[in-house]
Amino acid sequence: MIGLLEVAAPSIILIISALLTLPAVNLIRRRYNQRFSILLMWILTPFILVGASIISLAIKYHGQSSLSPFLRIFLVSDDLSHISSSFLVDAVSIYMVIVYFIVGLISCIYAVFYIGFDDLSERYFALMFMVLGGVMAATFSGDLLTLFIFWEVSAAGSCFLIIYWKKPESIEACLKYLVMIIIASAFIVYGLSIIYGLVGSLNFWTVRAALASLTDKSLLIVAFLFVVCGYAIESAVVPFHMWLPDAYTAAPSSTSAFLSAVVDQASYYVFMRVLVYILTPPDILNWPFTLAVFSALTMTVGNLFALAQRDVKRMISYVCVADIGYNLIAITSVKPIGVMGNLFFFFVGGMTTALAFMVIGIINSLGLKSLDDLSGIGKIFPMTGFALVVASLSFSGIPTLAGFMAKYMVFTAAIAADMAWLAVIGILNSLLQTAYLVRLIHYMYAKKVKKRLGGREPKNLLLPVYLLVASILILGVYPSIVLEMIYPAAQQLTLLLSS
Amino acid sequence: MILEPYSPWLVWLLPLFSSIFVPLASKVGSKFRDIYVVGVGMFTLIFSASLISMVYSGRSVSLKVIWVPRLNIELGVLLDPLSVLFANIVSFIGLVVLVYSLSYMAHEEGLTRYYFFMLLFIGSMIGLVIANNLLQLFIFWELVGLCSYGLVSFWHKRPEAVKAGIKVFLMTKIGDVALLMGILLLYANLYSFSYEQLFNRYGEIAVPTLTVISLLMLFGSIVKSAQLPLHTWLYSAMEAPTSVSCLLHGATMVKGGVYLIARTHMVFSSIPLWLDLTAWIGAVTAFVGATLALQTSDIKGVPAYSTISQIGFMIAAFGAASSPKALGWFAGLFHMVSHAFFQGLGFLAIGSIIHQLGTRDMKRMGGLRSNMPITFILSIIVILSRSGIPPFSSFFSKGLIASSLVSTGNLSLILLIYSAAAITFAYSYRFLVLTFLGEKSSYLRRFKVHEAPLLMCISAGVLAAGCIIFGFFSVPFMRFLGVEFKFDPSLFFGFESLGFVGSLIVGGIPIYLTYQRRSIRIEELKSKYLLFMNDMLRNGYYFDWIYGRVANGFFNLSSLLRSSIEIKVLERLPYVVADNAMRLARFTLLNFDVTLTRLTHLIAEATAYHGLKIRRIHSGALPHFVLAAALGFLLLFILLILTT
Amino acid sequence: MEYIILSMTLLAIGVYGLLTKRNLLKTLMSIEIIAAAASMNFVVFSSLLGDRMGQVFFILALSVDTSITAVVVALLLVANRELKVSDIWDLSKLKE
Amino acid sequence: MVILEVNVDVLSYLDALALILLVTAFLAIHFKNAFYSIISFGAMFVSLSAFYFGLNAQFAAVFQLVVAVGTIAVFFLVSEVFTSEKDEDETVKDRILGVIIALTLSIPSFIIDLKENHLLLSPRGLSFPYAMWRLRVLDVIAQGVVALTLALGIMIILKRRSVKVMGEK
Repeated sequence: MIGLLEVAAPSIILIISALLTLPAVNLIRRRYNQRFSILLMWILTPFILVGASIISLAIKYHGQSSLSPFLRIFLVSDDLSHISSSFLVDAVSIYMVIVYFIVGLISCIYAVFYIGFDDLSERYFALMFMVLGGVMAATFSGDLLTLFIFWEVSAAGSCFLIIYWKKPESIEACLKYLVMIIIASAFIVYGLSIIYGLVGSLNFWTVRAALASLTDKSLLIVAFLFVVCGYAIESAVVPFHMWLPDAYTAAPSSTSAFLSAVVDQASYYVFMRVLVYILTPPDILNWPFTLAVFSALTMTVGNLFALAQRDVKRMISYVCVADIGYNLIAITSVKPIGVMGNLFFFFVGGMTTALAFMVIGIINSLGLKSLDDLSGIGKIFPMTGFALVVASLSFSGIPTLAGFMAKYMVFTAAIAADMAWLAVIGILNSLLQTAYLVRLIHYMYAKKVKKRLGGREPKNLLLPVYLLVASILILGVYPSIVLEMIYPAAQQLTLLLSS
Repeated sequence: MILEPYSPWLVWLLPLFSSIFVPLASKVGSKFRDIYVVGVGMFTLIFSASLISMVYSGRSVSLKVIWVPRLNIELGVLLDPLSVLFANIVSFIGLVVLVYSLSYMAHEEGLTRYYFFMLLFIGSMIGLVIANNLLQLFIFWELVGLCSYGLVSFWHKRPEAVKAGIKVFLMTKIGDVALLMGILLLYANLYSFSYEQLFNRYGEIAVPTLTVISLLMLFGSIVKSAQLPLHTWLYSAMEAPTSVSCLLHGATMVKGGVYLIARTHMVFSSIPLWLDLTAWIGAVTAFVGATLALQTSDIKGVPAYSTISQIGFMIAAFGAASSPKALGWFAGLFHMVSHAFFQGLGFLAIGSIIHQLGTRDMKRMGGLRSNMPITFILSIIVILSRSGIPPFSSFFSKGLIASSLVSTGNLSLILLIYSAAAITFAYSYRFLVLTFLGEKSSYLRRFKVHEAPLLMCISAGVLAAGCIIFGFFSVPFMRFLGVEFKFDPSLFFGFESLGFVGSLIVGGIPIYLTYQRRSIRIEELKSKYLLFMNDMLRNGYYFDWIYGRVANGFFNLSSLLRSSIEIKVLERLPYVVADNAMRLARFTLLNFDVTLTRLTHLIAEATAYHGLKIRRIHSGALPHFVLAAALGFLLLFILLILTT
Repeated sequence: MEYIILSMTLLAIGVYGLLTKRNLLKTLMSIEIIAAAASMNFVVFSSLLGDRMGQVFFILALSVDTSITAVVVALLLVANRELKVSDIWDLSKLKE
Repeated sequence: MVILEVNVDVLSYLDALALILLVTAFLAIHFKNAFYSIISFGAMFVSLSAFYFGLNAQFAAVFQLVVAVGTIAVFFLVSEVFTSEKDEDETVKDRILGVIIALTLSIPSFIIDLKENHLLLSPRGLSFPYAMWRLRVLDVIAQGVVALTLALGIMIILKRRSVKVMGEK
């Protein structure tokens, strides 16, 4: 039987190591002469522990033969359990935690080399652990309020990661981000309070059961409206998206990579979890069409704005915006294939955006920012250029790269849900996406070099980059590795919808 | 045969995976790499040849393994005469071109990349034709597009080449999107991608839906095959090395669309609209392509536009075949094979010329006959074969196309095809006169021209042999494809095919007069009588111009959207909507004849005019974020209320 | 139950302040009002249902919002110090 | 609805408090003078707290008051910094726009059907400490994690920058 401690173990380990990181990094800085290898070892140690705990949890979960695949772990297991804090373990949450682990690990390695021994770097790494721990706890939480509070941990933590270098624009971006987050959390709290008024509890299953038997839906609509708006702001659905390009552009690239890989994907997950799993199946409140409209809007606006950008980092930020549009397609389908597409897209989208941001971090560190600056980069820095090419081709869904399979699943999900128009918009959008990404490649390889570039490709930064490149290539050819993990998770949705 | 269980898989997996090891082989040495590459090509040909016996006389075999079990995505091969035919063509021409490149590309940089893409292309092209489901077809469809992009911009230091690569990639991508939509729509109705299911169950789909699907897939095919109206990419693709042009843009890749039409003919021939459209697109393209070839002064433009035109012939033939496996279907495929031979040969011969002269401008050539006798003979074969003069293969195939078109009884189609045939001879003849006959140009006198290297001549000679003898194999070929109609040898010598030969004289005489005898002055002709025509042709019927405008408009729209959403709508519209509308109206009234570009300028001006105000109420300000969020909230609310 | 309207009006006042006021202090106030309004329903429902749980939820939710507001205060101070900004509209350098 | 009937006699003063609440909130936003604005803001919080008392929610009231005291203290401290010399030149259009947006936000409240009875799952007489420290202790810990994160991060914001930034030449 899986206990409370086992579920919380990854987060606990991460939070404790976050606290230990402060003295440890200081020590490495003073005693060991700023040795990167020791720093890297220190960062990897908690990851090994977390990995072990996640693996043992996954083995235990998949090995058990209990009645329900949805494992509810209550803090108090008497008749008051439904109002106590609780955790929820199912195949989806375990999969997501594995995803955060892998992508988070790679972006942390990148951050070690990218941030290095700055004068506050111990706090940077500690906050990274904190955010990761918060995200993992939020993923496992089985109660709307617990989910909300743990989610705020990561949201608040990411604001410090964004502002880290304290350039003027990052202060501004961080302020905007934070204010939007507060509005979002206020909206969510408002929605939750109405749900509390309707149900008397915030536990996932209690809420679900109670809302299903609700006769009058006007209050539910209001609650839904506020909760969805709140989470839409956090996951940057158009037109709630405006903070995202600012924040990701102004943040250090390691932060952008980390946030787009972990926090962004987690926000989509929360969106999916709250909508599909808890807040009413579509036959109670007909939300899929509404969200489909938003999905189309998000894709189109994200891609159009990306097309118009001159700054590469901002362009990739808008790709992140477009990504949530593709994710929303799958969410709105409310079909197992949609959930599969979603879960696959979380992984692949996270990896690809992280890859793009990492490469842009390398390019930025050479003093290049705009599309014009990138002219001829591909020839001078072949390794960096190739990685960016892989990222762009994966974004635009070229087969044998992971992005193709992800998009394919998402579009089939839309068709399976009788929303062929959405799939058509999606496909047209990927044409648009190809246009600007090919333009990026064009600049990298076709144009003449603008300025004389000193410096060489930083080899250590390329290590995490190529880890990601390899996994994108492998997943493109052989997606079954991940799909085998996803499949049971997606099948649970049918259990859920039938009950 | 011993290869039988493996060859259906190895025939495409071998080149695909071998491509990955090309860099490794290059590390060993350039000799080793050459041997490696040719060896792979050879084995691919052996494998594909071993497939012929399995499918003779119309048998078909389907094999599959499960690729992604959870999504029911299968990886399979469908061996039937059609796919094996295409696979053989690809591997054969592929091998010839690989051998040719050994000599042609010998002194280039970046050969690792070149051979990588070539092998990848051969593998994915065979994968495309041999796939047993539409999804797999689409994957390879994209991959050959990617290879095309990589090979067209092979000389990445030349900006034109890279620009052309992007143009090719994006334009074909438009077709890919249509194809993907069609495939997904099909999936939405049948819940399966496999051809088997499609052929057996297409009756279940409602006719309007099937029509939409057929049109989408037709659009995908014609873009890949460079048919009107999106044919312009093929000429841009000529920036590639000539060997690449031969393989991808002459003999094989552009046949992807032909393959898809031939493959789905059985399903879609029940739709009259699809048939008519196919026939018309084919015939019009055949005509337009031929006229474009007549005008070009680029030596590679001739086979490029010729390819466009000849594929038009094939597609017109498919459109003329009203039932599956009718005469037109066979004629189209027959012509496809003979076209692969003569167009491949045409490109290789031209490659030899470019290799020797270093220029692509035909106006600077002339009198090459004495210096390059072998190439001259090869070119003669190309021209005779392309024009459809007996006994070359194209005579038989074009004759069949003509008879199948005549059987439809549509007079305008027949006229188009006949005039296209006439012009075909005209431009081929013109090409011959300009390059080989006549006096040497001043450009050529400056250096001594040699015959092309032996290896290049041999590989081109193989194709020439194909041109000559293939025509006599029409009966076994027909039996191989399993076409069931009564064969009548007089078909080849009936009125229709002889009419073709007759039309050649019509096309040949003016060229003879203008270019060889020079009794008609070309400049005079152009400037006086054919001014309009000349303008049209020189600009390629303005297709590229139009696409440029469309693309520009799109970019303008996107920047307009950006400026209008970020700067206009969200901040200014609520505040100064009246003011702005007035200003815009005044501007528009003042400049009544403004084009789209002008309008964008105006908006930019107006924005600059208001710059001072805008600075106070920037976009990117926090209140706008809140405002946008509030609007989103409202939209969400309205939609929810409407749908609940 | 009319108090839902009350809390929603309070929320609207907060959003109104955020939209129209330029002073950073007013921005802060608006945020506080929004936070207070959002969690208000918990208390109202707790009282109506006679359930103490609502107050617990209220305290938890409000404290999250308030503590994040504290960070906003710090950020605004820094923005004021380093960017010399006293008007929320001036914080708009980031745009394309 | 039982509680509501018990409170019928106090309903009027609750309504008055609600009115005061709205007015003070609006004034806090509206006043140009920072001092008045903060005073009004404080009044809003006090009336909110009183409102909670009226609803029999003593714990919430006390907590709200504590938060209010802290917030107002902070506001007094920072008000000097944030008060700009420029006057606010907001236009009528600005205001109308703001009102419209605010109104749209409150539209949902008009469609709510208030006559519905709702279910109640938790038992009455649940003691507050038990609920807080036993049932929701996880959330309290999570709350602590939020505070910890903020404590970790606040240094990053407040520390003056001396190190040169990567990517800037």
